Amino acid sequence: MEENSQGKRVDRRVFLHTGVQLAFVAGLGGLTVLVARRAGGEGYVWQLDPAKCTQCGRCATSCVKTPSAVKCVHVYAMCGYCDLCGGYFVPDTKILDTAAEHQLCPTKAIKRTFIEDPFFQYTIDEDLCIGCGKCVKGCHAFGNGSLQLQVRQNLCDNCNECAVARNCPSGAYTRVPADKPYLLNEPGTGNGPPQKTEV
Amino acid sequence: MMKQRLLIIGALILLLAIIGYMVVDLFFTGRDKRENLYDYRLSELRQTDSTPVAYREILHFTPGLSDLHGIAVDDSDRIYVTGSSSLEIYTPDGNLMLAFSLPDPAYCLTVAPGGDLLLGMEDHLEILSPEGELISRWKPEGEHVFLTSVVTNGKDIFIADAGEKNVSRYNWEGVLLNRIGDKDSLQGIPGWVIPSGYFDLGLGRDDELWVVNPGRHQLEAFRPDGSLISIWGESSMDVEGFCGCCNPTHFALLSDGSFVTGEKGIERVKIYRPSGEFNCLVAAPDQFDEGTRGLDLAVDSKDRILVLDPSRNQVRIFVYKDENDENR
Amino acid sequence: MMENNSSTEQTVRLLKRVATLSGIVALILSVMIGINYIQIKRVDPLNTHAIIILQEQLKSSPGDKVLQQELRELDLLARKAFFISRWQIRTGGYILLISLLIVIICIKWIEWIQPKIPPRPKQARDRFWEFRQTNQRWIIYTGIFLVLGSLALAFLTYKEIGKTLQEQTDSKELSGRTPGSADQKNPTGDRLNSDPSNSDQPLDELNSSLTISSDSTSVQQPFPVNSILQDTGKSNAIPPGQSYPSRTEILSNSATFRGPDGDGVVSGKNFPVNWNGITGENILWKAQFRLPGYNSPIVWNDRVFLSGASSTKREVYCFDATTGGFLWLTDVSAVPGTPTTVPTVDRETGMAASTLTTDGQRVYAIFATGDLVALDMDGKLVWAKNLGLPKNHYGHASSLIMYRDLVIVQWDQSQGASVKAFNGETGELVWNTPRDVRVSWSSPLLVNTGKRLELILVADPCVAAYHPATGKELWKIDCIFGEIGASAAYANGMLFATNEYAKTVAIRLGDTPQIPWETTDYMSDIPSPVANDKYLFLVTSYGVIVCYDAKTGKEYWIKELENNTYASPVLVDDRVYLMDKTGVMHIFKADKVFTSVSEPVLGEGSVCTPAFAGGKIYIRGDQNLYCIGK
Amino acid sequence: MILLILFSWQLTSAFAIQRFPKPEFESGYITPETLLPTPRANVLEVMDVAIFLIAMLLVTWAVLNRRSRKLVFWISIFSLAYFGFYREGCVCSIGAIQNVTLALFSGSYAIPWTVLVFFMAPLLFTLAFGRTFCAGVCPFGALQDLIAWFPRKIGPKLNAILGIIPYIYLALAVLYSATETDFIICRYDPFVGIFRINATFSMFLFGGGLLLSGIFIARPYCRFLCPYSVLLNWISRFSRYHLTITPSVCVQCRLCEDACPYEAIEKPVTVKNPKSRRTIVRTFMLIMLLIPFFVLLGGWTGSRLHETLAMVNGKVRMANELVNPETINGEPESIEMTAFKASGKPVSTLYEEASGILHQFYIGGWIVGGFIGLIIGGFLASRLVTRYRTDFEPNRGTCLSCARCTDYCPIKS
Repeated sequence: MEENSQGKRVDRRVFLHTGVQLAFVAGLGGLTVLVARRAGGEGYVWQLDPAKCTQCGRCATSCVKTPSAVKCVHVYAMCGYCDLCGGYFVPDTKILDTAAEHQLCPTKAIKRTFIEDPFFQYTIDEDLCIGCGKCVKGCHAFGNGSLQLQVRQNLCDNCNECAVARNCPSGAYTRVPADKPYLLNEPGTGNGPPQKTEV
Repeated sequence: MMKQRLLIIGALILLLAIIGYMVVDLFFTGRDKRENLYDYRLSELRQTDSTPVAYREILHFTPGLSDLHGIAVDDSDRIYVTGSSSLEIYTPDGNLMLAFSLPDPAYCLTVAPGGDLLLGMEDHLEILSPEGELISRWKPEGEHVFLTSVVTNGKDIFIADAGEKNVSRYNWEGVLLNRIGDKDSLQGIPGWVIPSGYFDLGLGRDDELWVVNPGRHQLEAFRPDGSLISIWGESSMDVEGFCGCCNPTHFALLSDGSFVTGEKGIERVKIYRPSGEFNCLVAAPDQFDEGTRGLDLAVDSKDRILVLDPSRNQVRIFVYKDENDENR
Repeated sequence: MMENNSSTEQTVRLLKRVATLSGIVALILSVMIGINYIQIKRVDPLNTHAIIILQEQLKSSPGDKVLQQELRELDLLARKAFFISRWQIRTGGYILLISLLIVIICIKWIEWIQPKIPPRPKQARDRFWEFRQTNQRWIIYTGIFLVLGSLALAFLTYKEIGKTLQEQTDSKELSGRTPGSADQKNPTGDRLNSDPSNSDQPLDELNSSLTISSDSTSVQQPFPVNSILQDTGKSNAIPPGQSYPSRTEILSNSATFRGPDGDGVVSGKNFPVNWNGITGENILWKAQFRLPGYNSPIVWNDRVFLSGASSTKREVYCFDATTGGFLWLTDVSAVPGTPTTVPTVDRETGMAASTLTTDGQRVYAIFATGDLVALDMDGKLVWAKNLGLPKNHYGHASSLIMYRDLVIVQWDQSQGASVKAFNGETGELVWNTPRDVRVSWSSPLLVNTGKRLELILVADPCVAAYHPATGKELWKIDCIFGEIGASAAYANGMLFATNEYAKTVAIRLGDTPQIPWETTDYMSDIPSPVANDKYLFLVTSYGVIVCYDAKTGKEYWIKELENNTYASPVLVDDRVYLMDKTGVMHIFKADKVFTSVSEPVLGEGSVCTPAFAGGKIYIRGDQNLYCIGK
Repeated sequence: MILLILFSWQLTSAFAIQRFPKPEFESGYITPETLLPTPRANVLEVMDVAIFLIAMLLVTWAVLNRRSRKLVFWISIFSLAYFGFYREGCVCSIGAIQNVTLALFSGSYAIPWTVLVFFMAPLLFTLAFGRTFCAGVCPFGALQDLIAWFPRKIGPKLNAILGIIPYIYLALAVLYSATETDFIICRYDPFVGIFRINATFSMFLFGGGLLLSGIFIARPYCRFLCPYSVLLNWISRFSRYHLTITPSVCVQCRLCEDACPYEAIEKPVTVKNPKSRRTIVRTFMLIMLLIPFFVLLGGWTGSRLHETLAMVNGKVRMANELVNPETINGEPESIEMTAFKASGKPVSTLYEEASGILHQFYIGGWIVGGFIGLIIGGFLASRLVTRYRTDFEPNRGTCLSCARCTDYCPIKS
């Protein structure tokens, strides 16, 4: 009698066990189906939208990487090749040369090379760039906005949640599809009067 | 044994401290209070307290348009404003007289001495009667035409094209007469440097054509045949010069031949003497929103300065201070 | 076997040593990295003070070769330092990792060659159920603790932001729907005929009605009279930017009855203590105004505003604060809806007892007729409305106060009392909170409790606080009664209210305000009290000044004046200024003992509380407006 | 070998057409192209998944079939090297909770299928074989296991109390990702900083502190923080083939008694409960009645707390600063506020958004609070259910299948 009831209890337990197991399988399966319906194969990477960026300097300090994976990117196609470059020179420069005291970049990551009168090319040395956005602000205010901050995808660890995104005051960071990993402003969308874009 | 206890307690405290840190950091620390380590303080540049502002704003009004592009004044001081896709005409006091829609946005406009309207619409020019009827339209040559300014002395029409980077003289039928200001080292003409879509024209007292060369921060004067008369202007962040990469963006001429100039970057409207010497400020940077660009200018017969402020979507009218003080 | 054993032991000893050594290296390294990290955070090499100073110097002496050279060298050094310290942290990190790896390997190795012998099992002492019992108790305690803790947390942190936000959204929507500004959003052809000088459409009707009245009262004095239709074209358009003034602006001006917050405390310094209205000593200017009123002057930058009213006419005056020159006068008698019958008012209240207020863009006034008007800084009418004839047997006397862009009106009447807030720009009612109180003549004040701003109103039977942005009642205490004319005083978390024949009561603000003390020794029916951190100064209308300990209510001193006092005392820079009815200002130290500083005379009677701004004192006498300064 | 595979660089030219043509350079200067290096190739992610699954299979085999601690150890070392140091801790099943939640609640987020696999595979494996994922695949566990040098027991009381934390952590993590506020698991991820040898200072400090306490309290993150452990714990209780201490019959040698550093071995209970059956049943009924009370109380508390919870959300915080300016009490304008003003977004939109989010938090507060109440109530109830057992058995919920106990067991087959 005793044995029998013991056996029954064990049976019941096994039955319950299997039931719960099946419930778990069903639940997990359901969840998978629910989520998988929205699943995209490509995956996402983090990127900032230069149109929303306010150059607060947090890209330099918030990224989990040192130096930051956010760098200044030069869209040459937008550049005016100006002699008096708002992104290169400190505001009150009188003499336009490459002396240290005239350069805006805290790490001197921008190289200025003469092309022909009156044009100069500006190149970013990304090894030195810390992504502070000072030049971007200068270029945006005084120039065409060809200097833009971007997450360099070869440097980015693509954290599940980007620490810079969390700290970004202007909500400029978003997940973008990995096959279109950059959000650069294109020529014509920066300064100047609004205009139709040629396609 | 005691030592072991201590170790456990120490480890536990460490663990709890870590959890406590998480809780505090998540719920009880507000915003990141660090200031921007790499701040480029543009606002400091915007302060020009030492230079007196010689003009005061007497009136502003908001046109019923968005995306303001251009402003012009006719002989009887009526104000013409173009924006998104229409044109509005106001009395000198800012009351609407007439409004009509345009097929395309007009980025620049001028009123011919007879009252006809010349509108630069991206890649073509339209000439409208004072009532708004289309008289003619024609397209300058080029692949990247982007008209940014048009002026006329009644006889010739001068057009500035920021896309093709040239200034041309046309007759009223749209026949190209000649180009002006292309690089010519023999004549000492430096050539146009147009880094962005700002390229403005104006007619001086002796019908000479003044053109902004924004990349070089200077204004150049030409005879209609294209010969150079003079050049002035220097790049500087100071109030005396033109700042940034392409300034001034717009200008207008006062009755005494002085220049009114509008800048972006450090938003300001200034007056230069006919000789090109800095005279005074009309509006200081703090009178504009940060980031305002495209301050188109017009001057009426009473030398009131009309500033088109696209950021605030306003037409703002400034007068010289003394004049107003006399009235008081 | 033995040998083997000893060699194992030797290896273990060696491994232990290596592990300890690497452990120490790792510890030192991590401390060093930490210090380096903090250093980089603390002194950013790229933002060094020295470089900034050099840059400043170079700016003042451009072209200084030595300075340039110095700057360049220093700059190079700084950048080197920046990259080196970064390299140090990184390399340090790697070395740290390697040394930790060595420690781990050593320890694992030791485990491998000298496996731990499982500890000998102790004799089982099966006290499972006892353990379980204590366990249960502990779990219950923890449960209770957690529940209580979270409950406490829930009560302490609840703020009702959601509701506020919803209300804000709603009110924003409301104001968005009405044409807020004069901006011509949809210009149509029929505007062609409209008057060129008038761009304010909503005021069209108003203007026509107002013209009549200004005609009938034609100009008698060489004052520039703004009768709205005149002179509008020249109005000095203030560019719209911030819609309300900053805190510093508010503090440097005097936009409200009894100082910036309406609590009788003024923050400026260097106000004169000596003057003489008869000899003219320290009197900067003196100006006349047309109609009487018992409101106090308000001051905004270079302008002083007053209002005056007769039984039929109501006017707002503006004076130049530096010269005393009369800038403008606006007749605001013909507000639509204003009662045709003249309200009966007490002679000592008058038709214009309420002090004006301003936000620097517009000036607002309210009269005993219930007319609320807003004028721009040039005297042009922006909006006006009648709130209904106040049910008030002495006449409406509560002054206005600004919160951001809201004009707040304490509208205590014998029936249907409320407190209202109007949008300063449009005149639209933003919120309206009914109050279950009787009629009062006291004025609102804004207090910052450190946690939030509260709008404090006193009326029979309670002292009540409201959220100034939404009008939501925050708390109220029934502690006062009668015909209340005195407003509250506030300092350092303590609020004081008083009324004759009732009591003087102190309220400690907090989540649940409490009454630490009250007294019936001295009470005031007209002048409002004033307080600082330590003392409360109470003045009665029959001319007795009492100083109490603010915390305990202990009476420190009493001073009896010869004359009656109707004006409220003002606390300025550790001194109290109190004007008596004959025009003598009693200036005494805000201290534990009565020390008179001086007693300058105005030369005419005054019942109005003086205004303090920019080192100058503005006093409305019975006939003249005085500006006193050094 | 695998570590040698580097990112594939794909350099694309940015723009072909431009609105304002370049200056016409007479010197024949050619405009350089803007280089845009692409992210890590997708193929490598497939490889991650494959390695992940292989590692899971291997470690399960090692635990259940080989019963070898040594094997488990070496697999965990590999996982630490690959998933930890090479993949920098971002192939993360723990963090995937948030991605799955976000995918459930957000309309715009499509979860990458690799992340879905990383989330689901350990759960399914656990359902079949117990928490073998924790034993040798999770790099976090591997790292902590490696430094658990002097594990000490903290006792069942503390174990139970601290054991509630993961539930709260999980509930909050789900709440914050469902409201698209924050990924708090990643925000307080202690070890990625160490895996990357490159992180913010506070991250290092956080991870370092946890490791330091982990020397004496084995696997503190896994036991007292990890939100994923909650799911694994539940599922593992009903696993089909769980690790047993002895492969056949327990000889009651008691050698394994102290073997488990995670205090997951249940000792035999042979003595009967001294209390009468009626008392036990009555207490049990009482507790069962108390559970709904706990749920309600928790839910109510949660709903009261919803504003505090919502303050983590940037939009709500901004709206609060604007509505209650006294909360910031004269501090200079924050960068957030400046950015908000510069954006030109109308305040009313922000208020609307914020009050919408607050409403979500109100509902979320009820759910989270109720859940925590249920957990606490459940804990109390579970203290009263005792299974009589004669042998030493691993607690199926908390056992991490590390196979230490099998090493101690004298019976090998």
